[in-house]
Amino acid sequence: MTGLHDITKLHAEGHPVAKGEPILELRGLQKKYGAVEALKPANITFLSGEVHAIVGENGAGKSTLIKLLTGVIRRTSGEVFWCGKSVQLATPTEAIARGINAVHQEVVLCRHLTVAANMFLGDEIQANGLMRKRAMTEAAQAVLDDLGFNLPAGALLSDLTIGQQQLVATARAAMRGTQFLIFDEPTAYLTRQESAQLFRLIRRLQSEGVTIVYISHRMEEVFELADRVSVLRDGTHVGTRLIGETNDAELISMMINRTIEQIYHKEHLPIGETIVETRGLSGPGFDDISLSVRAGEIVGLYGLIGAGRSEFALGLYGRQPVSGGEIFWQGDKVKIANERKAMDLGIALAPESRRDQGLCLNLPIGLNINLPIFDRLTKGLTINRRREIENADKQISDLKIKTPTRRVLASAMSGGNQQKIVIGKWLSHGAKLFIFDEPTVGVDVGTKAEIYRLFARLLEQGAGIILISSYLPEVYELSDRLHVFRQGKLVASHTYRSASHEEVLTQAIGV
Amino acid sequence: MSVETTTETAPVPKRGMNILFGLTLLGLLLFLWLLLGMSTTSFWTSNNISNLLRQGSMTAILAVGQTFVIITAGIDLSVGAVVGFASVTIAWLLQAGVPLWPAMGLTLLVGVAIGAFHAFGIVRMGLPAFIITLATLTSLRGIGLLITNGSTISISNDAFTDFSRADFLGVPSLFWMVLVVAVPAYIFLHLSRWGRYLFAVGSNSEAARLSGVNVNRTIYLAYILSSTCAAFVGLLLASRIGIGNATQAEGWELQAIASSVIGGTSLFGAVGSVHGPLLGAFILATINNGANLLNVNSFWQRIITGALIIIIVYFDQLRRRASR
Amino acid sequence: MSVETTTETAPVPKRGMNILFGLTLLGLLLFLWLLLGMSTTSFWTSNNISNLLRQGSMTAILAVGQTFVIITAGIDLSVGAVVGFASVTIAWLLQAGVPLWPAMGLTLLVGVAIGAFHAFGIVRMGLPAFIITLATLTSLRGIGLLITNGSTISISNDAFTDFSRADFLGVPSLFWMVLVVAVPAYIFLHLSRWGRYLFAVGSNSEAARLSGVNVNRTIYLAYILSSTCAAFVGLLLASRIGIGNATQAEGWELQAIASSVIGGTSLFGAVGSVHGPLLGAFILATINNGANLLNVNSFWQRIITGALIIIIVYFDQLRRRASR
Amino acid sequence: QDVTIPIIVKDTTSFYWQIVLAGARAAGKDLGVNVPELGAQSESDINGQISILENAVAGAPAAVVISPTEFKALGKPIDEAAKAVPIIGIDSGADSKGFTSFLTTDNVQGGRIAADGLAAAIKEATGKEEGEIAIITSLPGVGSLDQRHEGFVEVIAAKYPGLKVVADKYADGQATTGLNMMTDLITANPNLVGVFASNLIMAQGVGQAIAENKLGDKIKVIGFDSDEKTVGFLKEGVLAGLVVQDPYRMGYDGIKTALAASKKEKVETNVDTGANLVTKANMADPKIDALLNPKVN
Ligand SMILES: Nc1ncnc2c1ncn2[C@@H]1O[C@H](COP(=O)(O)OP(=O)(O)OP(=O)(O)O)[C@@H](O)[C@H]1O
Ligand SMILES: Nc1ncnc2c1ncn2[C@@H]1O[C@H](COP(=O)(O)OP(=O)(O)OP(=O)(O)O)[C@@H](O)[C@H]1O
Ligand SMILES: [Mg+2]
Ligand SMILES: [Mg+2]
Repeated sequence: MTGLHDITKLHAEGHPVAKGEPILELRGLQKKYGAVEALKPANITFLSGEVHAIVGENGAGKSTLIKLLTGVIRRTSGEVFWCGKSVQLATPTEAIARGINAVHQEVVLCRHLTVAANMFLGDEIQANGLMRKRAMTEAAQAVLDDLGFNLPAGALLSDLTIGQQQLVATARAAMRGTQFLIFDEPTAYLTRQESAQLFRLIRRLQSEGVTIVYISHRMEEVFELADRVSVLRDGTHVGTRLIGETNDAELISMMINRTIEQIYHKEHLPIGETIVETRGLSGPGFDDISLSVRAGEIVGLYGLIGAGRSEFALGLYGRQPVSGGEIFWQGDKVKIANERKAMDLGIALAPESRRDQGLCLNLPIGLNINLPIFDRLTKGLTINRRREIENADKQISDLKIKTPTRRVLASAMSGGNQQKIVIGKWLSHGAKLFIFDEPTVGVDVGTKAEIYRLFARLLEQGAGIILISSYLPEVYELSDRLHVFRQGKLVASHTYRSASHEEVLTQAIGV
Repeated sequence: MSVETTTETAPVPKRGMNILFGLTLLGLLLFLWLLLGMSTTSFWTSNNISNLLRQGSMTAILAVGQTFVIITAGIDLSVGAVVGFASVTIAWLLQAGVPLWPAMGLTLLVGVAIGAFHAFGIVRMGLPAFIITLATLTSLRGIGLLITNGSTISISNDAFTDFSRADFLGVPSLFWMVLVVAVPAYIFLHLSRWGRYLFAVGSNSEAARLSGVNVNRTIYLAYILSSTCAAFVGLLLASRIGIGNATQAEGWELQAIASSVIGGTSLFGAVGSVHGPLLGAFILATINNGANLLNVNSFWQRIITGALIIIIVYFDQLRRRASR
Repeated sequence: MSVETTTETAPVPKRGMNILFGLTLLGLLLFLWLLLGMSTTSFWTSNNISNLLRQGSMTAILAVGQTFVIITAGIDLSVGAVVGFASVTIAWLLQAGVPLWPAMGLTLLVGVAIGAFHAFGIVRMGLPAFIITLATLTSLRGIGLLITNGSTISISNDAFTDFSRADFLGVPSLFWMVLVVAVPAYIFLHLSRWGRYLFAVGSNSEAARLSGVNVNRTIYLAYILSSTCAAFVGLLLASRIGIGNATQAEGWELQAIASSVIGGTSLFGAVGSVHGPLLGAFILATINNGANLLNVNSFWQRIITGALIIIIVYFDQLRRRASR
Repeated sequence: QDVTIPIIVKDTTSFYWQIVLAGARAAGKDLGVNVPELGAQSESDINGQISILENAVAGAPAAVVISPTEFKALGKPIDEAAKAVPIIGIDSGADSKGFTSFLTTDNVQGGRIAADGLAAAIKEATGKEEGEIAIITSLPGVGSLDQRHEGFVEVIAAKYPGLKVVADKYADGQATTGLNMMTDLITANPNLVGVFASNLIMAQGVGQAIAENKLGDKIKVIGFDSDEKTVGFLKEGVLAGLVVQDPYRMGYDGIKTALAASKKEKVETNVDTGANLVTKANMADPKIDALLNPKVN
């Protein structure tokens, strides 16, 4: 019996519900974390075969809802009806058995196992009690190829970038979620290309009768995919709309209870002196990169996953040795041997992976925010407690990080709020050059707008910004200059809005 | 080129990387043997090779059991104590007139129970593995001493005590026992889904849980295997020394962990094999055997053992880094 | 079955949660003391309290040093060996006629050097902390035995040996030494940026590095502090037993780690305090002292110690979960 | 030096066995024999000693001198070894008929001597052989310590009904543990008049506790074996007496006998090297002095 057979068998066990009929109903579903009510009693109905989007601010309770439905956490109260029958959904196994599966916001896979092993984990293909590794690798490869993800099934997961890991999680869920499939911000780390593939996949699954729940902060995706959309605000379900009967503005105002006139806040400031210039900088993953950043400008770097932008940033920041080329800092040739040197020069880096590079997850928010500046908070032998507290609280309120106090562990924050901590770390550092690598991954629209406004504030103070993003609208709208990376090389450069989306995309793909 | 492709980061799967690693530790072991063969006349005598195989056997089995636990990112400090306790148990049972086979079976069951208790403490009581196994280590020695009243129980069953001295096909029976453990262990760890679950739990227990892996059961499995291996070694030890004594095998837990780590197991979990700990154990045994043959002062022997551990693991580290 | 239960971690902001935790372990300790006070007449004599304070002191200091290392997600198995080695060093230096203060300074420097060596192995050679400190453990005992030729070196300096027996303000000088270590350790760990860096490195060394923390230096710091604490304990031990002997303090590393873990330190790093290990050490000392006063059979004593460790850590676990 | 005779002791890290090795070394030098000095690193490491014996025999020596760490356990390995080479036992016996010769101190006898010594010391201090006494044993499960314990208890029970063993403690081989146990015993048993600390390390720890509390006059301690530290305690009156064996002679004569045996000469099957009670009174005797200050190195 093979794993795939298992899945088909489960499929058969499900109680088929006619398309358009309720497949999953929540009645007063609630989740409390101690005193925090992450999800207030919610009544939402999901119809069989629909694509149901869920939107809401960071910390609104979207992921909490998903975790409840997949048995990751247990509800505090309320009921769930699956195909008309009350169910517990107390364990992941139960959810999987009913054909419910999710691609979680944070990739939850085993780094030490191969792609294939991860895809078949808990459901291995076996013969005579032994695993059939070859068969699993082949089957996994077939699934990956079928979905159009160009990934080797035999690779170790830790060798993949986050984006690729996200694709693995997607493939895995698609393989298992035979009835009900949930995507929690699946495109956060994906570029246009992969997003497009994902959308095709979702439509295909929908046509096969799978019910899809889709969570995203990107409105255009919601409008492109969804049949209906539900909005959460502060753990409350504030409403569900048919997609045809609503618009951006309404959803946003439902989400944040006010309107945003403009998301991409772009002020054209006078450009100042060159802050940093690289000439032919090369290193692992990038080759011969020459670019410069001047005071008051945003330099955008766009490219597909693995194009080498993050590697370039890490090289510039001294995290990884560069193998060739030169760096000029305010006109002087410098060698940036380590991160400390970069920081001392005045470079700040908000890295792309908040989990692996950005945060000390099991430490308090306050400590995370202050980590880069403890030397400055130190007076004599000890840290100036007052200033430490002040700074942490200031960043928390400036960035509207949704936490009661700075003492909460970073791990207890919602994805978007974690991202804000990563950015908040560097705001009090007072650098000249800020490198933001995917700064708005998982951040809600309202906060995004605030972050962009914050960029403007930094620019006003005479700083320069390198903005790395796989979200084209963002780099496109914000960058004074936009560089396109492909396979570790800088292949094209544009000034503000001097090229069309399609042009930039084509250059990134390299057709 | 079509739009579908993102060719850049397509890491090549590292086929057989693990086997290569095992081979090179084997290389180190063979190198040590060659060296000893050249510097002493007695090393390559069949008698000495038998000794060497016997001496490494018990640690090797403990190390394999320990490896299961370490792969789940746990640790089992109690194995030494379990060995001592098992030797007391079998001696006591035999003394009480229980026939050999049931006595051995019961002793192994004691091992199973101890492992289950560890897992219970970890899974249900939420205790750190370090603490619960340290506590059993302390308590088991006490219970064993209580049973023997601080002394030893002689084993008069000759069939039992002769076993450890016997050879089969010219190879010491103790070494055969290593194979008896290692072969199923290999199948279990590398070929069965249970082995894979051990790795998954050690790598990311949350991910494993979300995949429907029964994490608790996996942890029970790991600790039970480790304790059962230890109880088995207790039988072998009792056979070898002909007595039951609760204070035996002191410090063997560290030997077992060291063998496992030398064999490439990571204490952070999710990295490990069956052949690695075996090689680790026999490397340690070789160092001791060689030092004895070379008549190295026993104090120097300690110094050299420490230094060799560093050197071996360092080279291994280098090689692994290079092979990346 | 209702689904009302939520067992997951849900940290609500915990004002002084850490202090509370310390307090409750303290509560456990006081409870033990109360119990012993009621069941023996001699427990609350000033003499016995002095003894108790003396008995817990050395482990307490070791545990504090060990905690620094564990917070960085490392481990230092060598501390027991360093204690023994330091006792040999000071005895040897005094025997060789080196004046007392320089001899003590040199001994502490030996501790610094050992710690630096550990960090070097971890940072530069890429060895697991477990391995490098296990190797030093082995080698140091060997070197110490070599120096003393397997015997002991008597210390004839009365000023030195009287110290451990002396009292100051009615409190044993050994306990003052705990304060001498713990107060700066508290400032270092909880109030200085270095302490924050230890936590950050233990939590996510990559994030720490990208935030400009010198990860390597932090690791050096942790291991040097641990070894220096151990060397300091070696001085105290030498003063207390009046000899230098390389095989002393065997197994104290496990005691120190256990104290630390009982005191709430997590072996996965990034969780720990200074007061926790102190309480842990005195809880262990109290168990032993109480068992001696109650004239518990030595074997039962072991069993009880193991059981109490489980119970204490379990209750602590429960309390922490409940207070979430 | 073609003739090799290894000597295997119980625990190379103890001073007592170092003296044995020193004697063997001296014999080796005097007789022109190569003497590898082997031994486990703890008296309780039975398996370790078996391995060492196996390795030693694999080296095809002329004879082997061994001090079996456990009576029963070493029996078969020695039987086995004796098939290949002559085996000379020293210090303790083993369950084997393979020994060519035996040079032992009787540890049970040592315990008996200690009991008499303790009773005498208590009588000297209090005028009567009465009161509470304690036994502190370094490690459980060590043959020679068990034998000393056995001899001691036997004599106390038979000869000195007034002496009551109120505490019978086992430590973990650490002087500090002995010290802590002793301080606690002092607290818990204010009427304690005597202690038997049955090996060197415990004598050091217990002595330290007595010295710390300045109870040398009140609590009489009999130790076992000697080194500089305990001899100092003896002089200061902290310890009342030490039972001293003749380890140097054991080592020396062991090698000598082994050489003779390897040449098929006739050797004496049983030699008792004796144990003596050393007190402040007799410690100046030349014979005792030689025992207390063996020529190590
Ligand atoms: N383990 C936890 N312990 C305590 N509080 C938690 C925990 N996990 C989440 N929360 C809280 O629950 C609330 C909802 O979080 P959730 O992750 O569902 O938000 P979200 O809508 O997914 O946000 P985002 O868009 O940022 O991912 C947040 O206030 C968060 O801080
Ligand atoms: N140490 C290394 N040595 C050699 N190549 C590397 C190394 N690290 C990464 N690479 C490769 O460099 C390329 C660039 O990866 P990078 O993560 O910088 O891309 P990116 O443009 O930031 O994309 P992403 O959106 O995935 O972050 C990838 O092919 C990656 O596999
Ligand atoms: Mg979320
Ligand atoms: Mg990137």
